Amino acid sequence: MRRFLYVAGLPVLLLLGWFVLSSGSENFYAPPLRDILRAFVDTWTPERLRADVLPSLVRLFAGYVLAALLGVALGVAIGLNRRLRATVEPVLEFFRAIPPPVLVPVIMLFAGIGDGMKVIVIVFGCVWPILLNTVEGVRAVDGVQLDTAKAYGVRGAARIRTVILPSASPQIAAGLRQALSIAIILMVISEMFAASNGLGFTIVQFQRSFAIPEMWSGIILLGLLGFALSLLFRLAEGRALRWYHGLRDAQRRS
Amino acid sequence: MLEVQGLRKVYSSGGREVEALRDLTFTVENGDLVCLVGPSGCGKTTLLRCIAGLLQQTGGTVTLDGHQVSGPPPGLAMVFQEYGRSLFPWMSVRDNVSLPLKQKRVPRQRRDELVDKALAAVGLAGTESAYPWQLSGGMQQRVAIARAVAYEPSTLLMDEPFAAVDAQTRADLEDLVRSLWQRLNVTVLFITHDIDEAVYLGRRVIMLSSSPTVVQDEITVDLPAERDQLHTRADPRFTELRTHVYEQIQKAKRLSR
Amino acid sequence: MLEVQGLRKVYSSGGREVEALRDLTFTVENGDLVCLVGPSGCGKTTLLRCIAGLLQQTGGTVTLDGHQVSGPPPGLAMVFQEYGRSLFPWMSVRDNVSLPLKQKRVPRQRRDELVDKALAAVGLAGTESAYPWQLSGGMQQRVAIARAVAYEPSTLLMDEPFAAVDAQTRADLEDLVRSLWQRLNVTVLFITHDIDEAVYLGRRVIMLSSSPTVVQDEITVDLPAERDQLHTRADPRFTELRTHVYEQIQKAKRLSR
Amino acid sequence: MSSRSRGTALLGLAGLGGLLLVIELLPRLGLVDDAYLPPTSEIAAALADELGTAAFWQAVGDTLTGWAIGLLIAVAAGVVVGIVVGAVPVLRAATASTIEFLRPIPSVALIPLAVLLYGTDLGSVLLLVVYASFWQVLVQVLYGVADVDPIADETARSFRFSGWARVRHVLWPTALPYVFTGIRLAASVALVLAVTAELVIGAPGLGKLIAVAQTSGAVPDMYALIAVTGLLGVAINLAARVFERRSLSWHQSVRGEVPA
Amino acid sequence: SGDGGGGTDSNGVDQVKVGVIPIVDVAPIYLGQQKGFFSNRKINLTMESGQGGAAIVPGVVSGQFQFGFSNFTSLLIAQTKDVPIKAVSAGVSSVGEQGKDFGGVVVNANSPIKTAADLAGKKISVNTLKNIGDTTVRESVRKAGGDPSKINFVEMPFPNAPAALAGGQVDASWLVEPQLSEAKAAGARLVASNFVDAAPNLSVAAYFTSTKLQGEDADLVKRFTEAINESLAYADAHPDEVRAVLGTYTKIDEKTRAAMILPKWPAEINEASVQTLADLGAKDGIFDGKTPDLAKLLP
Ligand SMILES: Nc1ncnc2c1ncn2[C@@H]1O[C@H](COP(=O)(O)OP(=O)(O)OP(=O)(O)O)[C@@H](O)[C@H]1O
Ligand SMILES: Nc1ncnc2c1ncn2[C@@H]1O[C@H](COP(=O)(O)OP(=O)(O)OP(=O)(O)O)[C@@H](O)[C@H]1O
Ligand SMILES: [Mg+2]
Ligand SMILES: [Mg+2]
Repeated sequence: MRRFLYVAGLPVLLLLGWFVLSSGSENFYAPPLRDILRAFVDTWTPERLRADVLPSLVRLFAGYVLAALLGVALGVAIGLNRRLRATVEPVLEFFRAIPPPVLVPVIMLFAGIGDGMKVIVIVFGCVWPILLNTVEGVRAVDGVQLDTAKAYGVRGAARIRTVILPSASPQIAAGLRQALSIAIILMVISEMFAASNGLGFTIVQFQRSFAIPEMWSGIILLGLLGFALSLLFRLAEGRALRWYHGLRDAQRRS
Repeated sequence: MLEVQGLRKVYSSGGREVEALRDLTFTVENGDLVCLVGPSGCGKTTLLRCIAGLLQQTGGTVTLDGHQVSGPPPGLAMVFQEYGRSLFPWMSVRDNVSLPLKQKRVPRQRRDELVDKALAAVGLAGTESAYPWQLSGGMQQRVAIARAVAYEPSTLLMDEPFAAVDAQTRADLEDLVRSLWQRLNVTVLFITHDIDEAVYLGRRVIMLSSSPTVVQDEITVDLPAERDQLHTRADPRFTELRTHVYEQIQKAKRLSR
Repeated sequence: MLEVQGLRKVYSSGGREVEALRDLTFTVENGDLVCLVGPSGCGKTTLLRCIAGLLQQTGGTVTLDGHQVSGPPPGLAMVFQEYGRSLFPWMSVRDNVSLPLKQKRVPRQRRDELVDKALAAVGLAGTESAYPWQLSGGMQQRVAIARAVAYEPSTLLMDEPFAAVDAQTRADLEDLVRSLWQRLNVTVLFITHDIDEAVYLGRRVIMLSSSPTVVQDEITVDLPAERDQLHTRADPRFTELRTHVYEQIQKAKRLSR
Repeated sequence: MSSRSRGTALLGLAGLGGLLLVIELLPRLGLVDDAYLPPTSEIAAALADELGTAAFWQAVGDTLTGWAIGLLIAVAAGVVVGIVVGAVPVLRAATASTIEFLRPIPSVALIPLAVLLYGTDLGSVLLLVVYASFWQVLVQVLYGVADVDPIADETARSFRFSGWARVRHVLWPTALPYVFTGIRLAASVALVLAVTAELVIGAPGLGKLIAVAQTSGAVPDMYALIAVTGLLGVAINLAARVFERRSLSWHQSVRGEVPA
Repeated sequence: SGDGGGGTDSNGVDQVKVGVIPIVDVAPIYLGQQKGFFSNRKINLTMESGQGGAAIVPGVVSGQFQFGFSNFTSLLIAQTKDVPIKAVSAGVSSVGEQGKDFGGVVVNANSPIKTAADLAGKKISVNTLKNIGDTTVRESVRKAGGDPSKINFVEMPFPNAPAALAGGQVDASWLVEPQLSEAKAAGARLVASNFVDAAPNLSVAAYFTSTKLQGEDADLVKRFTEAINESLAYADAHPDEVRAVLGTYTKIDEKTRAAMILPKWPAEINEASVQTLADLGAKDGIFDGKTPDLAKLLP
């Protein structure tokens, strides 16, 4: 009950505030929440969800998983090797600073215009927080822990699996969490190019065709989607990092 | 055989230069049990890390069985002074102890056996599934010891391994180390602050001077190989030896002032 | 006056339930120096944390000067068993020691004086600008001690504060604690595994049973108030007392088996 | 030390050089059509032309202004909100769902709103930049605050540090490495958003130049401008790294004694 | 006048912001500015360039911009959604000659697609879906006897389309200048002039303002309309000056500027052709079943 209050309290307040403040809105681009909610019900029918949201989710999932694998793998390599880090860091920073909308055409040159391109765009955008956090997490592994592993001949893959990754995992989790919402954002951006379905595409279409309440309802759907995914993420994180949360909570009043 | 030749180590980080070890030379025969004593901050941990190949020395050499040490040699186990930080908080006690064995590709069954035995030997049977941070300081230290013991190393380096346990447990653990040493013919290097412990445990005791560190003195403990807590400590020769060591350390500290 | 009444603490984390303290009752007069001894893992650290108001007990009460303890009371200083982790790695030794004083709004000059004196007293003059991780284990522990000493607390809680220092330094630090106690009339609660130390230092020694923990026994150390390392330890009464304590602890351990 | 950092710089240059070489070779070897991805040399020539124009420098200035102001606001807000929310469990619990809801809303979806409020003024760019980069900092700070070592925190509590002192002396240094990662993430997200906003809304800056080059089919110019964006990113990261090394000299990731 | 960026200074000169897309179509307004057609009428013009309607229409509605430039299909869609805007003048028109228009559908030289009818069932790129591009291309196919319902349109910005076409990612591309010339130079072949197929002398785009400004400052709107009409006429008569002014706000290189086909800029909106666009849009279902009310939109 209390948890529910925490989860729902603030959003309900904000929605109420929005509802009341917007109820008399004359502004074409900021319609009353009432209209938006009505549009929400009308727009996001099960067929619509299947036709537009499902493909988006599939691409999102594929891109996110790929980015996670790539980010962690690269991050470990870069974090462990100072020379490698020095060599590739500027190149990575270079690409990181390029806005995806201008990069999409280049990606299109190599990856075509199908789902592959969209997945690559998602990977390209959301790999950075994972990569950066992994690098920093790996670099911050406790020296005594590393020495212990070394002394006992724990090396190679086992060292990475049993020492480095777990130790860096809280920070990797931070990166994964950041990446999740960026992946959603990139899903939308990727669907602005060469798409003919998808949630992002639909929202942009609504915007272009001046279906403003529908557009807002799409944005709300994005938010809900992000919220649902982050709940799932929190669940997974809670399981994977049980030791960490336990350790952190251990001495706090129990 | 372990040979330390003119070992020197200077730490330089952030403008601060500390000569932790100036010039250390000594040898340890295979299967020997050597205790190292010396004032706090004299470089004992530094020495152990160099021997384990975890730290690059500034000068001199460390050779083990004729090979120059550049990384941790196989069959080496180490109990770190920072026992708390040397346990992996994301693994249960059992996993912490068995991880090195897994690395050594000890078959599963034998592994479980070794782990159970080692944990029982340090008085921790029943805590296998706990995480290290659910244990008291002394218990954590004993997990670290159990890990080293279960590994059945050929060289065992221990850095103040009994600092956090009570007197009774300490006595038990001393006997555990001696029995392990006798049973497996391990080469043991043991750092302690407790002079009685050094004399009780060691076949030799090496005394280090305070910083900048050299070997101050060295004795062979000519007590019988079969020792026990009651009789050995009552032996007049024991008292003689411990007084000698005590005086040397006093001298080392005085010199440095 | 510190009163511990029926204190009980059960840890429950991740399905594991451990009754660390079962039922502890004792009192400590203001200005008393009490040593706590007990087997490893019996709950000494847990007890100290409850007294410091850092841990919520499961049952019973802790009162200090009539007020129930719910958070760290003013004028309290604590030396943690995990000395390494209780120092802030991002601060120099000097800053680590002086930060609590700053919090107490001690004027700058007085602060510097206290810090210098405390560092000198633990034998660390000259390391002010080093970071904790540039120091040896024993040195780190002494920084933590210096921090507590410089604070001039009215209640001082120490959890195995000398575990990582050599015998000679340990003797010096013991005398430091006694002189601080006499000079400032501090209430000291001191956890140690070294029975000689407990008897040498304390005005009283409280012995805890092993887990689940109750007070096993308690003695008043009727040695003269003026103690020194040579004569006090040679005193036959000293030997008597330490033997008593030793036996009690032996008994505590045996009972638990 | 200095020779080591020189080595680092050389390796970094080698990495960038490798990238340039690849881009030179791809079209030269006919792997891609040079009408769509021109070789490095042509991009460099276009870049040289651009460097000579005042409009270019004006645009760089505009972009950097939007970036810097936006980043500053985002970092300040992210750090303050992150610490307050992270340190007060009740707040954390109460805001978690709202934060998760707002975070994945793409800045691009806010473009109409931005234009509505600010037209093509700096305000539009700032709105998008701040919105996007704020979350980057916030999430990092939240994780950083959660990473405080319980013993360190207990030490502070036992000495009765005030709330502020605990934040200042324990929470903040622990969270600092996370904050730096957050700032580095935010810095490039801010740059990306500043350029994107200019690109789509048409606020003055590099993005607008890119848009013009793009619609005009001036491919080498477009890549030259994109390269400038990337190089800005590299420069920003370099500055952040130097700053980080200074502030985190005590941290494991920086101090790491060279092992054997 | 307007509340956002606009305003009138002490000399009675109005500050006017116009949201445009920096392409060939809006050359007249730049030219007119150069020639002083606006300052003559006490209008100080600032061009704000955005990428497409996403930024321009809200800007005009909220008064951040006083005027904007948009294609008619978008304006018709806006009208069916009751967006408070109104066209004030013509913007740009098709050349009206088969094969010589400034926009068209191209395929690769070796493509099996020979006529518009062959486009049925193929993948065609347009810059925005459900807009003027796909409705008019469908009409081309329809007129050539193909089945327009089978076309698979994908959305792709004009600048990226030639690469996608050359790379075989799409079968055909609907392009406008300068990409059209560029693609043709690279060997692409024109198979349909969709604007011409849709209607004779099709009015493609218009300048528009918000109904609010129309009501509050009719004088400004009138002056702007006069100035833009003069500009359109001037541009239509002076193609060389148009090609020159293109160099000031785009990066189209000189060769392309010289070679590319310029659109027509008649001062009058061809209302019949706008009606055709509305009919085509209705046929393709882009108005959600509503019928645009031309009277409300056109000046
Ligand atoms: N990482 C480091 N950077 C700089 N100086 C260091 C570092 N580690 C140790 N030192 C210095 O080297 C000297 C020896 O340290 P070491 O840890 O070897 O001492 P020790 O003999 O193990 O002491 P203790 O008994 O207190 O553990 C000390 O003066 C210490 O300050
Ligand atoms: N965070 C925790 N979660 C669960 N159990 C804990 C936790 N901390 C301590 N314990 C358990 O409580 C008991 C007492 O621990 P405590 O640290 O108080 O012992 P101690 O007397 O200080 O031992 P030592 O002398 O070894 O430091 C132990 O059995 C330990 O396993
Ligand atoms: Mg040491
Ligand atoms: Mg303890």
